[in-house]
Amino acid sequence: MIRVQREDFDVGAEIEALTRDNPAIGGVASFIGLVRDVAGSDRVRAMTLEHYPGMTERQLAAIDEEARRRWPLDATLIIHRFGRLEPGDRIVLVVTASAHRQAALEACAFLIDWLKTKAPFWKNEETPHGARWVAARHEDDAAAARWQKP
Amino acid sequence: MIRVQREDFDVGAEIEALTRDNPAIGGVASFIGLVRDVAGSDRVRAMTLEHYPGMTERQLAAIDEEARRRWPLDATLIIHRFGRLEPGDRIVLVVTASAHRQAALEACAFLIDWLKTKAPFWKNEETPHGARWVAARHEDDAAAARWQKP
Amino acid sequence: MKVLYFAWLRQRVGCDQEEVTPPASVTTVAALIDWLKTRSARHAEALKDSSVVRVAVNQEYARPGDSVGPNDEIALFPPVTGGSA
Amino acid sequence: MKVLYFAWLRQRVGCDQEEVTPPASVTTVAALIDWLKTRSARHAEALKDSSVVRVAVNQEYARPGDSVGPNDEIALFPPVTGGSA
Repeated sequence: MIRVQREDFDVGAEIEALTRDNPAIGGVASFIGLVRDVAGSDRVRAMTLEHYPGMTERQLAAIDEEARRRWPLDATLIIHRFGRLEPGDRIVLVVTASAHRQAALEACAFLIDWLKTKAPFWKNEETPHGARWVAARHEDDAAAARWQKP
Repeated sequence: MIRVQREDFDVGAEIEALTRDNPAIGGVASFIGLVRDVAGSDRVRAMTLEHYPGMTERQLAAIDEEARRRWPLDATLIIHRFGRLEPGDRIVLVVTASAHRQAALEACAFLIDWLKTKAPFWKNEETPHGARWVAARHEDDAAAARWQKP
Repeated sequence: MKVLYFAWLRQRVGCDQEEVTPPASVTTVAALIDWLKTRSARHAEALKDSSVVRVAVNQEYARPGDSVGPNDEIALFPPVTGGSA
Repeated sequence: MKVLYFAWLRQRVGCDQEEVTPPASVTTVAALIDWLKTRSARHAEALKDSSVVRVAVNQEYARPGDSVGPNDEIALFPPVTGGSA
């Protein structure tokens, strides 16, 4: 399941709703991304996440489908927020559920690595030096490339 | 933080309590283990988790310390239940928080793999053929061995 | 043809989206970007370094050689930076 | 010396824990297990396959050659099976 929204989400309730009434699930992995108060050596007062409505949902659905192709998953959830967020605020939630823990853990890492390089979101940080766009990091491409099939 | 308890836990509240007021945290990985309703080809009505009080806490604390040595973690939590549990019930929760997602994800996988081979818990399943002790699986040793340093 | 801009490309070009009608000879992503650069000094400046310009055609990632047509929705944006730290 | 049993080892031996006083010659984990086997037919049966018996001395994992003494807490149990699927 895919959701792109301005509103915050309730992690416990989302996980519960995703796994309830499916006693075949043995493991649930999740990842929550939070806004940090520093970027390099600068304080971050807030950030605004811009996105490309339509393409975002399409890319997240494609990433989700790819994970379900690679691992035997009983349930998946990706929620990504947009708009203005402050340090400590939740940005993204990825949840994967499977009969076995390894599938859940790997698929969760895969989803978060891939959405970081594929989902059309851009972060604009408010720092003491003014607002600036966050640059993509080479490490993120490398993290996503781990999942490339040979 | 380590907890061994008979009672259930609230995943959302635990994660919130662990990460609140630390805006240096950028990523929170978690894993929840649930009781499945099947084991091999048999239905499982319930299972009872026996443990070794004292040694359990000691081993979980050692595993937690090892994770903190290997990755830059801001917070960790391991909760493992004992007693009688039914399909769908939560067994274990592992949460790791770090400035960066990779450290959180890897440490979470490490903790769940290691506690499976190190923490003194034993599962007794109630099946239509009677009660039986779950046998350790070779795959679990292999999963834990991935984290062995050369 | 509709062209959308995001993030700093949007700010540098100075618009969210525009309806454009390139000449019939513009049939690829690369040709479209070259043509867009001729529209204004701001376009030229914003699009000068193609290594930091990503392109989507009808909401799917596209490469320089991919084709574009009059009814397509083209988006130009910098490398994405969603997710978490 | 206190000896604890867990899981099916506890069931086969027929007791949770017992206070034992092995002869002074019993100074290692391996020697202790051999001596425990002589206590009853149930002990002998429960401990016959040492490949599925794990040992902790004072709540730390121990190996056959590790030493044991009169004030130690020794635990015998099968391979652990906690965590999740």
